[in-house]
Amino acid sequence: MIGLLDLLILMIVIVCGIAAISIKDLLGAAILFSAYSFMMCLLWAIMGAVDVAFTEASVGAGVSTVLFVAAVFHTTRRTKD
Amino acid sequence: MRLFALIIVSGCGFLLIYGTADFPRWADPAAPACTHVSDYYIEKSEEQTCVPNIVTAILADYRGYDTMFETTVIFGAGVACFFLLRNYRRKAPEFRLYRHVPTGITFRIEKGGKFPDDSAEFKRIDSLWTPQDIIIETAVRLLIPFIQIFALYVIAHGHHSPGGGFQGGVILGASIILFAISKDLRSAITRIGEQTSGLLCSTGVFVYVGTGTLCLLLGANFLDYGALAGLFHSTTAMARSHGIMIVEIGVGISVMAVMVCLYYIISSAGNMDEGL
Amino acid sequence: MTRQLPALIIIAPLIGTFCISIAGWINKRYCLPILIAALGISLYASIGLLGLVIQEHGVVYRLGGWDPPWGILYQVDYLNGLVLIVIAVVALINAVACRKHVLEEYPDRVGPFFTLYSLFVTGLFGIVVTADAFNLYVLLEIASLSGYAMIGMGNGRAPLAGLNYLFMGTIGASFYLLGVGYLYLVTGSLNMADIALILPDIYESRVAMTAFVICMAGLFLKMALFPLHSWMPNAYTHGSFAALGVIAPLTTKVMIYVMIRISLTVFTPSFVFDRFRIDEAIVWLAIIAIVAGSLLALSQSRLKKMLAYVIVAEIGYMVGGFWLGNRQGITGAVLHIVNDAMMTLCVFLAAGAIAYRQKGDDFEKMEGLFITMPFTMSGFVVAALSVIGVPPTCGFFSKWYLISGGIAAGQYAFVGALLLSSLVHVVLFFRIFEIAYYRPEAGHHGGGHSSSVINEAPLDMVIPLLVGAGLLVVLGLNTGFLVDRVIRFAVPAQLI
Amino acid sequence: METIVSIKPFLAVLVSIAAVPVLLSSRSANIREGWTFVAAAAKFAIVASMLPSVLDGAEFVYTVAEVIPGAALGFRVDAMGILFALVSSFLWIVTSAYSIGYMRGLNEHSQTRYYCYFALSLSAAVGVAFAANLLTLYLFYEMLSFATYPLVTHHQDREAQSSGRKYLLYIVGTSIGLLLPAMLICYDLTGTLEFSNRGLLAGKVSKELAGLLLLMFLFGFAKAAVMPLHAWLPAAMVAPTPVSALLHAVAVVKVGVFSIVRIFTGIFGMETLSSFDLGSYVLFFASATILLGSFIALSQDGLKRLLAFSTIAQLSYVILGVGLLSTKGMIGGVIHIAMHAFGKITLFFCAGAIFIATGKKNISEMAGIGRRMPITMTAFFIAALSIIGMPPCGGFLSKWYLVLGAVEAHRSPVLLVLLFSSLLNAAYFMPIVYRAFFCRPEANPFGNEIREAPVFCVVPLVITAIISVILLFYPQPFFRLASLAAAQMTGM
Amino acid sequence: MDELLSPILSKYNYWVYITLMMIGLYAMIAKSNLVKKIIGMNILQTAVILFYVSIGAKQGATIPIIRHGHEGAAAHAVRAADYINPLPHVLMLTAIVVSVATLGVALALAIRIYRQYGTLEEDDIATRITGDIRKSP
Repeated sequence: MIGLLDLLILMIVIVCGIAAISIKDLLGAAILFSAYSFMMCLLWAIMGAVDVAFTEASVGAGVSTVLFVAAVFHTTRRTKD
Repeated sequence: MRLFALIIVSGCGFLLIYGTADFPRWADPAAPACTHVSDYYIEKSEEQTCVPNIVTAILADYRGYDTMFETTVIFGAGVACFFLLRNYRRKAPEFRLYRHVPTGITFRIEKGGKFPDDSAEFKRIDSLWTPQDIIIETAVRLLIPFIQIFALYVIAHGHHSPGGGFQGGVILGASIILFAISKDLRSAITRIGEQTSGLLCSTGVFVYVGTGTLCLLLGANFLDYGALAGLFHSTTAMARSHGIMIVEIGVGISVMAVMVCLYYIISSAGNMDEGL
Repeated sequence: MTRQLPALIIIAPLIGTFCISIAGWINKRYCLPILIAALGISLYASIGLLGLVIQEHGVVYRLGGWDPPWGILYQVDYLNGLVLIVIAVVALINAVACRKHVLEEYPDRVGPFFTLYSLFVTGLFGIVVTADAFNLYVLLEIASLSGYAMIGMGNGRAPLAGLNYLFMGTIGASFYLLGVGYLYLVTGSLNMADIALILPDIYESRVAMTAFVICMAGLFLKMALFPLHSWMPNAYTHGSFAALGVIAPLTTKVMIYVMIRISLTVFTPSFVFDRFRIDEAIVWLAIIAIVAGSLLALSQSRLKKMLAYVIVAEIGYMVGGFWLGNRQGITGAVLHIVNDAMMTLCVFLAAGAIAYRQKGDDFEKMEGLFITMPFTMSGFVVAALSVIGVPPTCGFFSKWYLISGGIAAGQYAFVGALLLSSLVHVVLFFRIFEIAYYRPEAGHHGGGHSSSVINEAPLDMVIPLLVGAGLLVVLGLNTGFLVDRVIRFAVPAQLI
Repeated sequence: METIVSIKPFLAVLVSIAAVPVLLSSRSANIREGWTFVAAAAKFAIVASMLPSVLDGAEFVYTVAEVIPGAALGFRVDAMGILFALVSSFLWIVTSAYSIGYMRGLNEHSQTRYYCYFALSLSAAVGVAFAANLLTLYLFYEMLSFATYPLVTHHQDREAQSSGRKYLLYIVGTSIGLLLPAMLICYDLTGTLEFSNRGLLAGKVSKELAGLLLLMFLFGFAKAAVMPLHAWLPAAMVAPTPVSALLHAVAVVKVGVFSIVRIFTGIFGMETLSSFDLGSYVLFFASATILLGSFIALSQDGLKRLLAFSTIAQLSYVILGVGLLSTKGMIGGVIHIAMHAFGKITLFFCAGAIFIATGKKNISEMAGIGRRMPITMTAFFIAALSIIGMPPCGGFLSKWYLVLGAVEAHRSPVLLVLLFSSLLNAAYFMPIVYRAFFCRPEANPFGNEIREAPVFCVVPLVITAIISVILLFYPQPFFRLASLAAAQMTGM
Repeated sequence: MDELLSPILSKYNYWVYITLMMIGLYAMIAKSNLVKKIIGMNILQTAVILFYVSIGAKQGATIPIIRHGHEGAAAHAVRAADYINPLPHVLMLTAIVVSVATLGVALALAIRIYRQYGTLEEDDIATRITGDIRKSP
């Protein structure tokens, strides 16, 4: 039943999104955001948007995360919210 | 602040939900979005451009103008980061770390002291240095060629399979970034220098715009690859397919260069010295 | 060749961008000439284009040779033909004027700056000339992205201001994109004219209404209409003059153009003004913007910041004038896009010249400037009179149309706000003139202005400023031509 | 009536603007002032060259640009306009001569700026005189406001600053706050702003709206210094005396009243005014201004301030004359522009001459000054007579026609106002003259030797004084012009 | 029951995108840490992309790459109903690129800010600035 998997992934996406903006560690936030992007790309793959999924996998989950990590590495991990 | 944010956010949410009520059923084949313009693409694209992957066809031809500016956006992002972060006249670091490869001893050479040049004997390492992991290094060295071949495949085969210039370019850039992470930034910069990447950025986009302008000079409209038929001695549709290929290559080059550039700049905070 | 003019407008600065970025690596001195040449070409193209439009009432250019709605279309009519020329002129004048600023503020990154500059102008050209709703978004992002970078590169609090600008701008652009998505969902098309054909059947549906609201919200955010203006004063205070000279005059005006384009071309006036009654509310918003902007400007002690709040008020003029929904008002709004771009350019050029000489733009730095920088100040005076709205400078005539539109619409609060803001502007600028006029050492007798103390800004700043100031008067005297031959056709016929 | 399309009016306006760069570029003071004279003479020549055909009832018309449909940037020269232009351009020559004496006598700073803005103000004044429509009139009116600011604040000290602020506040505030909206309402009602002798608003407005507009215009032109908007004029007396003389006796204030007359006749039209009985509003404010101004003048000690308040009072004579809505009253009002101009400028010249020669500003210090400066004080006496309205001076003529107009219009209160105000004028001028000539020698601080002001100062004031006498006996061409204007405006 | 549920369930993608959009917007407004704001910005953009992709979905259709039947290569006509609407995918490719470009610039600015003030919290920065202003005179 594809619909269930679909719903499951949607739930994960939302959870990852909320976690990414609420976790107190920026590095963790970056990683959670990449997980979010990866889930998102799965979702799109399911919806048949292969090119978009491909791009999101390479950009959102890949390069963006690297950039985030690099930025955090050069600034700070700690945050108040 | 939070309350204010909640009010705004819920306001937007209500507006959007209100609008959603009149949406057509999800994934409805009869929805206007799926019937008006897109059918034409699906039915005509292959005979007009000889590209089975409809997305590529639209991306690079029907809406090639969008894609040209999409590439320009990436280019602009590279230039902008360079513009914002790159600092040339920074003070020399007060000390440098060197590692004597055979013995594995790490030297800390203060300012003023004589820095040895990189050699088999001495090797400069970052100030935040984690001991190298032989496994990672080897694995990466083995992986990178395959990654790059795959990237080239994605660029070249974008006509028939998912992917295209952009994805391929990103993967190509990612391979270099991977290299830079596994070793260190300097050794990556020695491979692909700052100027090289900067030059590649603009050449990539220039290839795209140049193709379009070439069509214009050949008497057709801007980006009308059909005009290239004379050059390729082929049918208009085939010429379009070739034009798409050229353009995709340009996009690939540009995106690769920009990704590398972005990584260089951000990971070294503009110093181009010590990376991640 | 004339067939290809629309493409030329974009191609020239775009190719210029790459040439500049490469020239930046080779030799910095080539950057500015390339930029000026590229902008000159697009100025030539835009003027030719407007001529073409006046001849045959509209030019269409099919990119890639694809017919709409499948391909992307350029559509040049009277409205955007006019705005194109404005963009080209402003960008060119400022490009000539900004050299010294660039060399002073970031000597080691001349190449990147001019690359971004030309990219920014390209984006604006694209926004104005395109007839494709999504394409507009992409070009919007190009212009904004280079704008964020140019603003953020100033010194002091500039990066923070730039980042806030980036956040606000991204939210605005995303909203616009979402609105376009809604339109696509119900029409299945992205071409503006095509959407306009399909929409009337579904004006009842909530989707169309939501799409309109979201688009407008995003655009208001990007054009900094009063409650959403928070990003703008800081960005314009801390940005560098080289960037402000082109960003401050053009960004908001182009956004207002987009608002007019979306409301009149994608949606029809009948939908916007008759069926969907938010015009009253938005006019009131504009009134608040005018009053608040003027009053906030009074409380500033730095030239840049004061000018930023003046711009907030001016945005109120144009938005209000458009949403009055009658011919006079919309004519005034369109005319004010042209005039306000020119006068904002002039005041910022003058402020830049002053800041360059006096090392700062606080008011107390301006004492005795009428003696030391007579030419700069005379340019500044003309620009200020135009902002106040004194004939024969162009500011008066657009204000004239706006006010008569307000009277015709019976919207007397708007009229009152306009008059009030003019009075406040008198106070604002004459405060500066007084500071510059009463120099600390009064007296210094003996006939004639003593040329010994003259310490004028460099020529390549003063001459563009004076040219701009002259243009203000020329525009003012040619208002009749502009309105009769161009703007009259830009306003939809069914409006009276 | 024939209309001649000619660029002359535009030239008359431009010539002094064109003078500005020349003045700026001229190196030595003599060359500069030489050019000033050339410009002034040229202006006067151009204006005078139009006089004959205007006297024959012709009109010069020239349109520069059609800026707003129905409101071009254009010029029209009719009798009243050329009368005003003639007066101001002639007095510019005289005043330039005077300013040379004055500015050099006091060795003022930044004289070039002074002459430049002087030229600008003059072209603005002539522009107002020749304006063919309300928009053009507004344009030059504003130009005049901004061009005179540097002249008013010429001394650039605290006092100048505060009075400059007051000046701008009143003039610009009213013109943007009242004049502009009134103008726009007219445009909204009629779709054009061209002056027409029939009246633009004829039959287009209700009584209430017409009254409202009338008041908006009456106070919108604050340069006319109708009370309660008169306070800027005494404040503006900090300016150098030639400025006060030309601008605050002739150009600026006369521009105010001139514009008001234009509005009444060209925008409202006599029929409208009389049918709605709007004349009585005008008469009320004018009479109040006359009386109050004269009363305040009584209590002044500073000579220039006294002259300022006297000006405030005298200006309202013109408005009064028009407000009577009768031909003779109109003639009296219009010709009073000329008469008062010559008289008042003489008085200002005298004040300046006294200041140069003795440094005295207050009347109380001027006992016996007639012994020392007989020529100046004689001129002062003649001019004072002219202002009071006694023969053998021109002022008598205008007052006489005002009285006739009042009789013609059956407005007996106005007669009282005129009579009483003449008495008041006498009451504040005669003591000065008396104290100047007849006082006991021991109370005379100056001694008996004659020491006049520099010749550049004395000659002009003698000329103007003589002219103001001549004007009674040979009132041409002003009288002819005034009657022409009255005929055109009342449409008879 | 099913009739009541189906209109809601049938649009769950839209509900999800609205939720994500609200999350992102909330982060951008309420969070004081700049990197958090940037993450929120990306979530906002992804939400819009999700919306577009959901538009493109089509039941009973496959990915938009034309498959040739084994018999007669390009002979058979392509039926529009067989393939998912490709246009939103194209648009979203562009949107993703724009989002990563914006991300790069935003991070660069954030690093500059950190270099300048030594913190990424907006309120701390505000206190620093006011402190500087108080120090300067």
